Amino acid sequence: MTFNYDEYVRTETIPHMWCPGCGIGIVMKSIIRAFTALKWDKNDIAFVSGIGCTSRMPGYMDMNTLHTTHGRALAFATGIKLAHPEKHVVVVGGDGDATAIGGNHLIHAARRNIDITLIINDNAIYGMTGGQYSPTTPPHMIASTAPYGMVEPNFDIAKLVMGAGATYVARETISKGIMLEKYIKTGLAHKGFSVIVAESTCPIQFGRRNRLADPVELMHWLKNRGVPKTKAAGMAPEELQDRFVTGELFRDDSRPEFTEVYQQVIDAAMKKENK
Amino acid sequence: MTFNYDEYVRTETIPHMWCPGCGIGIVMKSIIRAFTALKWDKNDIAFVSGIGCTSRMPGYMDMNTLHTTHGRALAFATGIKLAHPEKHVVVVGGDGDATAIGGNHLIHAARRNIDITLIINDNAIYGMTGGQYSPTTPPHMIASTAPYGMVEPNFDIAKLVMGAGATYVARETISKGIMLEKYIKTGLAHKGFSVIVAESTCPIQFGRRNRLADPVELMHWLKNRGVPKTKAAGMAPEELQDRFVTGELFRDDSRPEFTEVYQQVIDAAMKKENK
Amino acid sequence: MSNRVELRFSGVGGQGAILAGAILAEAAVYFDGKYALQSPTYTAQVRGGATKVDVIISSDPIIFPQTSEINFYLAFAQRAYDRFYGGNNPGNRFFRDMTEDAIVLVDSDLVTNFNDPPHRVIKLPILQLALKELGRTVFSNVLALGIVTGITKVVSDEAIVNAVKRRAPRGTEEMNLKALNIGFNFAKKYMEQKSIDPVTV
Amino acid sequence: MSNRVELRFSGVGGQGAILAGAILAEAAVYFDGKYALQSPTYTAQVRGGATKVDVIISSDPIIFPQTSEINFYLAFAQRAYDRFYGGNNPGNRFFRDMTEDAIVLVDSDLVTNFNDPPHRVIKLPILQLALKELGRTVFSNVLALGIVTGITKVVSDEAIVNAVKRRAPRGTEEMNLKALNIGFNFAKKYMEQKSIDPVTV
Amino acid sequence: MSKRMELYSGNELVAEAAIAAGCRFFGGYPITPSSEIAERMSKFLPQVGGRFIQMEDEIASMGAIIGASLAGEKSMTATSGPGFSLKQENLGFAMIAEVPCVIVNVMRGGPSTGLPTAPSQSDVMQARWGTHGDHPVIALAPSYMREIFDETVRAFNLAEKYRMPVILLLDEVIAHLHEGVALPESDEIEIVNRKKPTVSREEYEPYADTKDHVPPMANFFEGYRYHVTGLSHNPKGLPSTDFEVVHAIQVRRQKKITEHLDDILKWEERSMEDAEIAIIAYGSIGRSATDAVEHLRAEGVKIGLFRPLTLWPFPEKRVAEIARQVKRIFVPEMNLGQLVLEVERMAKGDAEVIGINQVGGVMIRPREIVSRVKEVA
Amino acid sequence: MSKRMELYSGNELVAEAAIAAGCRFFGGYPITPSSEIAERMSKFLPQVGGRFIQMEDEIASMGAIIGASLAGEKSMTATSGPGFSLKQENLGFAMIAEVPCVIVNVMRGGPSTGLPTAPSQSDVMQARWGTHGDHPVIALAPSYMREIFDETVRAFNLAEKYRMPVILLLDEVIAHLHEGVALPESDEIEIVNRKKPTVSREEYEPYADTKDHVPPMANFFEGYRYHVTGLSHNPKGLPSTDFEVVHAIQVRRQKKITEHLDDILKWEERSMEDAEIAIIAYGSIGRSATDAVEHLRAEGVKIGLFRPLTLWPFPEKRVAEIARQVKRIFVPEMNLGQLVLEVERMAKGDAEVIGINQVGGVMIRPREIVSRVKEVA
Amino acid sequence: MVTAEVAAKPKVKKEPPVVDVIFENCKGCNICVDVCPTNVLVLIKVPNKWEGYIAEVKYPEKCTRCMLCEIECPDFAIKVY
Amino acid sequence: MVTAEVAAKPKVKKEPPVVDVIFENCKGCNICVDVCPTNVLVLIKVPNKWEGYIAEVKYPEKCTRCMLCEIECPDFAIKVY
Ligand SMILES: Cc1ncc(C[n+]2csc(CCOP(=O)(O)OP(=O)(O)O)c2C)c(N)n1
Ligand SMILES: Cc1ncc(C[n+]2csc(CCOP(=O)(O)OP(=O)(O)O)c2C)c(N)n1
Ligand code: SF4
Ligand code: SF4
Ligand code: SF4
Ligand code: SF4
Ligand code: SF4
Ligand code: SF4
Ligand SMILES: [Mg+2]
Ligand SMILES: [Mg+2]
Repeated sequence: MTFNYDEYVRTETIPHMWCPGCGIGIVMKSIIRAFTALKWDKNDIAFVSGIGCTSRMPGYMDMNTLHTTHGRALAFATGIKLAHPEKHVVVVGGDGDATAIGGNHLIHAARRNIDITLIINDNAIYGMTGGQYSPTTPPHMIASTAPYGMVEPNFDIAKLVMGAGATYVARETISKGIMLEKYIKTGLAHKGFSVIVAESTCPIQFGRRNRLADPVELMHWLKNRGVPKTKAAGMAPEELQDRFVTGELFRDDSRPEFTEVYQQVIDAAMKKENK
Repeated sequence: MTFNYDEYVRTETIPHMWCPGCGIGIVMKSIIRAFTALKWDKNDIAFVSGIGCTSRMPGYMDMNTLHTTHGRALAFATGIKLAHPEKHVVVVGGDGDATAIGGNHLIHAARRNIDITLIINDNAIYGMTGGQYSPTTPPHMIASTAPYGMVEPNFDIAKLVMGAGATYVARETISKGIMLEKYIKTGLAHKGFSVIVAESTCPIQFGRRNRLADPVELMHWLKNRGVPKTKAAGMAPEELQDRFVTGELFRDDSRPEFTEVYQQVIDAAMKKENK
Repeated sequence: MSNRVELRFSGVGGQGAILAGAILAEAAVYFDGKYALQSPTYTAQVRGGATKVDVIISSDPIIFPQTSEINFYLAFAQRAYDRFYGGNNPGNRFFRDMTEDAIVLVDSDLVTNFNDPPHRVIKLPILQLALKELGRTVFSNVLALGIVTGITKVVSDEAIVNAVKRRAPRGTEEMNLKALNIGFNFAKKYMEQKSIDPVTV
Repeated sequence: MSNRVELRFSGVGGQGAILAGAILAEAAVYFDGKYALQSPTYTAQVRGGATKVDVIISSDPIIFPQTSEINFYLAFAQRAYDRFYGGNNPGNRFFRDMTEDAIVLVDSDLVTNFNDPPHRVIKLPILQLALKELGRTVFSNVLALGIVTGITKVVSDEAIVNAVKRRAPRGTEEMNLKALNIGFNFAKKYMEQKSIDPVTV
Repeated sequence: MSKRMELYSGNELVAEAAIAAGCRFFGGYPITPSSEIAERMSKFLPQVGGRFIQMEDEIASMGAIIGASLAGEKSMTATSGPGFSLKQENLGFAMIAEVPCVIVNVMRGGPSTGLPTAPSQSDVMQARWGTHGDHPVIALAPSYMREIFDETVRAFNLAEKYRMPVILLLDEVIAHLHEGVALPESDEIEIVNRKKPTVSREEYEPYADTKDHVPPMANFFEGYRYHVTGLSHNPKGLPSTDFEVVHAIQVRRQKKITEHLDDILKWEERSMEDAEIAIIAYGSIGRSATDAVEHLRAEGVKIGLFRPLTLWPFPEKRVAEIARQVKRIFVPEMNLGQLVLEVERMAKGDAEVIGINQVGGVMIRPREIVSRVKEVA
Repeated sequence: MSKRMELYSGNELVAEAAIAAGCRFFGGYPITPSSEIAERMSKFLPQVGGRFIQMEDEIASMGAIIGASLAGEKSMTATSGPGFSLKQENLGFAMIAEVPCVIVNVMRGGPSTGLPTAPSQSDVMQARWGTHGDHPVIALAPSYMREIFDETVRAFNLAEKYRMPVILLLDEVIAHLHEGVALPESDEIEIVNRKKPTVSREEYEPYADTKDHVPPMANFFEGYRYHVTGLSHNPKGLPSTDFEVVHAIQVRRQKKITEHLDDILKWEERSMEDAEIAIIAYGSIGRSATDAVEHLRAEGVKIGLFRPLTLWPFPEKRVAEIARQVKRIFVPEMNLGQLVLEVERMAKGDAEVIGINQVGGVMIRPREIVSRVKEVA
Repeated sequence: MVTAEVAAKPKVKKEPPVVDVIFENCKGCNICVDVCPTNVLVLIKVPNKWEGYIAEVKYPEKCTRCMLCEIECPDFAIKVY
Repeated sequence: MVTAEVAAKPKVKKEPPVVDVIFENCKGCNICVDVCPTNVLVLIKVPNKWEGYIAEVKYPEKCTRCMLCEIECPDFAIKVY
């Protein structure tokens, strides 16, 4: 049966601005299905982003939406969450937003293990500004600032956030919307900082420069780069070169969540004060 | 036989500004011994820092020294290195400088695997500004902004930079100056981004608030928190809680170094142009 | 028409309106030795939506660099027309740009809705014409260039021919020049008619 | 001395000069109902080095909040003296601060070098005195407070006694008051002498 | 002053006043000479159920306080020059998105790291123009301890009333000074809270024009589910590139200031009635200037003081009047000449304007002002 | 113009000119409408042996170009409002440490994210006051394509000559315009390189006062091994808190500007000889104003144009003269009134100063200026 | 967007699947066509619609109601009932 | 700093160890005293020297020239020849 997205969408803003075949819409829909599955009240959700094509998502969502400055979504989100620990705070961002200019807030949100879910739409390019390379552009791919091919090594975002302290980490390509939804749902329900990397597509800025302008072709290319966790376990490092592992990559429910720990400080301080 | 530090020191600036018993001096001496061991010409070294007590080190060093803005040393250093790939670029920073405000430059320098060596003097506190907590302040310790004890989880800097892509990572406490020197020397010689974490002391701002004002007592406390890699391998995670692993923690010589790869771009582009 | 001529070409992605603008400006600068500028919309500005390019050509140095009295407007798509003709939308940033007697050329299959009809509009099924005569719609922008330059004479025929050649991908020169010629011919016929009625074709 | 009195206490870390300044200001504000301020150096400013605190006390609201005519200067250490007396160092930020007839009190064991000797200096082995009379040097700052207030009368005896009591860690009240009294007595003797020679003791 | 005096430093007073004004969120990053504000907030906020967080940098601190404010908390950050520079981008966000918050800048010697422990007044123009784009600004600069308390409270009130960030400028001198001060009883403190929408979600326009040009502000999680963006937007809050819409909303934002000058402007005047010379000074130098005026008056010089507590918006009208009254205006500042430019602009040649400027970390003393005034006279 | 014209966009010309001026390092972070500068540099720099790097953010880009400059390369970065705000802290570092470099700000609609693809001139005051502390500034604002080329070269030359960052202000209109332009031959381009020390390392004082107030600059790795810090420092470059030393060095830095105004200031005047009304305009609006003046002159209005290419330092003296000559000065700007404040300040009431302001992303057209002038006249 | 008519359609489970492309939303990206396991959909040319294409439900009878097309459509342009 | 006299000292290897504390540099932190395995050093009170202490070479004869004190002194204040 068809799924009703309208509950969480500002329907008057659709059709959205994203280019034909752009992967962001698929991610947005996965997020909405996860909200629906969890039966979250839209009044209780703050949906926050930075700047970029991906970051235009909050504008289409019918909840408390905040479209901040480039790279800073997690900082704003931290303020919201700390002010209202009982509410849901969800952040979306592009690869550039989340890991280039926003890299510091990413690792510190992970370190704090604050109960925010971050969904990264990783299209491996700066879509909005015209196809400059990002920290996740694969080696040798062409970008408007990498006319000779990408020379910088790229991040494995999952490894990065695990190293920083995130307690739930998953990755999936947009060709598997159902799995994406599942991981996002798990991440949302997880108490602590969770990161879901949606490996995504930008046919216009990434595809066109790399003979992958056709959204379908690009999606196939992307899908083939992903290797499910179980399969990857049996592969040699060379085989995994230029590919990424998908699935639920890390989970730790033992580490305390930041706002809960802070609440203990408040409780203790107030008790002491009132004595 | 006594070691001659003067070769690399602006002798007229000594005695230095650091408090009695402050660990920074021990780190500085280890760095100088490593330079000496490598016979590096001081004219060929750029020695760069951000802001903090640790970051005052360049002022005392007789080489090309640059004391930048808080947290940004690696960004400046990247410009220097790229402009002169054949020279040595070394960065020092405090834990706050390198991992709080400077966290983004840290992970991106690691990702690029640019041939810079970063030595972090981790005294687990903001020494210079009066003892506020840092991303490495251990749980429950008192700081001027953590009057109820540190509630934020702290970074394992080694894990963080490994997750980001650093290709040489080592850690040692300042109570083992000789090992520190050895790791720094190896890091300096390594082609790629290397990080040496010197676990250090700030008796004034960290010690005083935590009944560890006596430099010797504080150094013992610190030393006891370190666990050599080989020993740690056999320990349960709970036993390692609140402690840190020391030794050479990671090394990968296979990843190409950034400025070398970029040189290939130049060579190719110039050839093409001149054809 | 004064010495300074302002033109706007608009369409949706892939129709080549922006390229046509660039070629026209190049014809003026490189082959007629005139002053010219062109300012296109760019990806960060439009996302899979309508695009436009403004071209200004003059025999004197160009002082004010934006269009404010467009003499010729070409639209390849309704969405483009709505956004960049904009005579009926006061909030539109491109409002106030058209002269009263501007010539408007539209693809008559694709632009059918004129809320506030311009005075002089030429309706021609440009894409279909290109498809019919040349076998592919990709040449429709050059065909249109032929019409534009044929009518306005804003650049010499020689200049536009050279400019089109300069840009034509190898192997397509002939087809492109053919497209241009179809445009020229249409323009000639049109100008001979001399009547500039709302619906000319 | 005018209504407004300016004092500066200086020393090296751990000698309690800054605490003495705070106590003096508290005596004025909490127990004499006067206007007072104190501005200490702080860790970010000095690193294991010399520290100082400036205290201003007045019966009227204080307008200009910094010392500019210090009436009384106390130095517990040579490094502190050099830095904060500073009469001989034009680059010193605290230059120009002392009045011609300021009384300068130094620990005569610790401050021995006067490049540009002040007019009225009292040399007293304060730390040794505290050690001898009270068994510990930690009371030397309170002892000095007794001298300062005894000579300047900038706060009432009662006020300084209360202020010292207020700050004294539990169990040290008695010793602190004893220290204060030693200071009072010295001041009394000194004032009785009435001669305020460069070297008084 | 009826109440007993207590000794506080300026930084401590900022924290005291913030909590009294209802501040329940502080996001900061330590920097001399402002750190004691953060330190005190870290201790006292939890005691009143509020929250303190030390963020990873100043950019994040500024983001966090905006987030917390949108979520309904009165929030504050405190910093000094280098951190203030870093906060500029997000400060602009608070301006365009009209989010109330208070930013304290305890000024120290610049540029760059400069003189971290020495006072200055060299971020005054930055407070006006530091972020890109046209934007309204309120900046307050107290001189005395009690003023620090009152102006901090006022900063929160103005932020809430006009839905915008308010900048509180201190300098190292008054920040670190510990001085006796009599504080108001808590029931004497006027507290303003943001105006809430009274209409339904469907009708609510978070950026619509209103009589006072300040649209009511719903907090997150109160059911209004509106959109907040740093892009130019329409009254609903959704992105717009429509020329008229964008122009109109920009102009409305300016009107929040320009049409409430009487409420926002605050200054002290002394002996201005018959003055033939004026001194215009603020912050700690306002105290030097007061002393200088008293001294000169005692010598019979017809001099008066104009001491603005609101630096931005600049008290243009009153300064223009003063310029018509006096023949000469002195503007002592711990910088190379900043607010003096505004004085010059408003003087329109009616009075000679003379800056007294000093950098290098030393306060301008009364005697320096006195001698400069006499020198010129 | 002897040379054949070619079509370039303004952004492309900045890149062309930078490479012609000797720029061999670019550190940037993409942002509309400046990104094409980075894109072109990424392609062309390697072809001339130079280096391009896209840093993780604007703060890092600014840091990288300072580092590269200290290492001896002429360096540049390009950005727009939000990025310019982020660069402010490190821009201040370049100012205090006296490191030559060029910062391009292609202005778009602000504040905050604002109107990313629309033009504005609303960062003009930020260019002057954006970083904390007192600091000298040079900012240039070309109007025409050839000027973009020439002013970019001049920006590098001034940076090298005066050892300081130079800001080049474009706006989206001229940045994205592709226009025919005749460029100079490479041997027609004057190139200035930084003055090198001639003394030994022991004698070298990187921050000492000199006749022209610009101490010679050794590059890293040339054997001088000096110290560069953002702290206030002494002539040797070592940290100092000494009042006289710090004050003197601050004043010297200002003198680099104030004593070389003739060299730094540049403007164009049209029909000013007998003008009774003046228009002061810059950047793309300088072109609107020129058109308006021609139009009005044709109608017999005695109007003239003053078009500054150097915005900072502001051409104070000439503007004051103009104010004494004319009865009215119009200042059209794509902002809510920024440079007009400087004009007001210098007019000293001698001429009426009227701003023509428009925000919302649309250029002010000649006809709007014309009608405003007529309206008032 | 779900139009009024569509929303009103009976949602009984056992009815044969109905696949609906929302004209205004579809941008003709071809993804649904690609992902449909039974080739229910095709792309057709439509002038003046984004890049000039739109998805069309050509063989509705082949639909297995697997929902893949709906899930993978980036544009909220396809509904399967 | 190495004073002229110190630098002039002969650096012959087989001589008995000489331990030198540089008065101006030592801040009396006690680290050298703590790390010395043979208790060569002690801390003594000196008025007006940083916190009032300084290291003193009390039992030079016990020194094994292990260099630990030199390596761990943060202040360039100890030299072992
Ligand atoms: C401070 C600042 N710097 C740069 C920009 C320009 N900018 C906008 S979006 C963007 C990157 C977009 O890439 P990404 O985050 O991957 O998002 P995408 O568009 O690919 O979804 C950049 C560089 C900006 N808006 N603000
Ligand atoms: C932008 C900016 N923010 C804050 C500061 C203030 N500050 C100076 S050093 C420092 C932290 C010092 O801690 P760390 O980096 O650990 O160095 P340490 O002093 O402990 O060696 C801070 C916050 C600054 N100088 N600049
Ligand atoms: S530019 Fe790329 S990321 Fe942005 S909307 Fe278009 S396809 Fe998507
Ligand atoms: S404050 Fe701490 S880190 Fe800084 S010099 Fe003193 S002991 Fe060392
Ligand atoms: S539901 Fe499945 S079978 Fe039916 S049209 Fe969609 S993809 Fe094809
Ligand atoms: S996936 Fe959606 S947008 Fe793409 S062609 Fe199919 S229905 Fe249209
Ligand atoms: S060299 Fe070794 S044995 Fe000798 S004094 Fe030093 S620590 Fe002691
Ligand atoms: S370790 Fe060095 S500074 Fe510390 S007491 Fe010993 S010699 Fe002195
Ligand atoms: Mg992206
Ligand atoms: Mg530290």
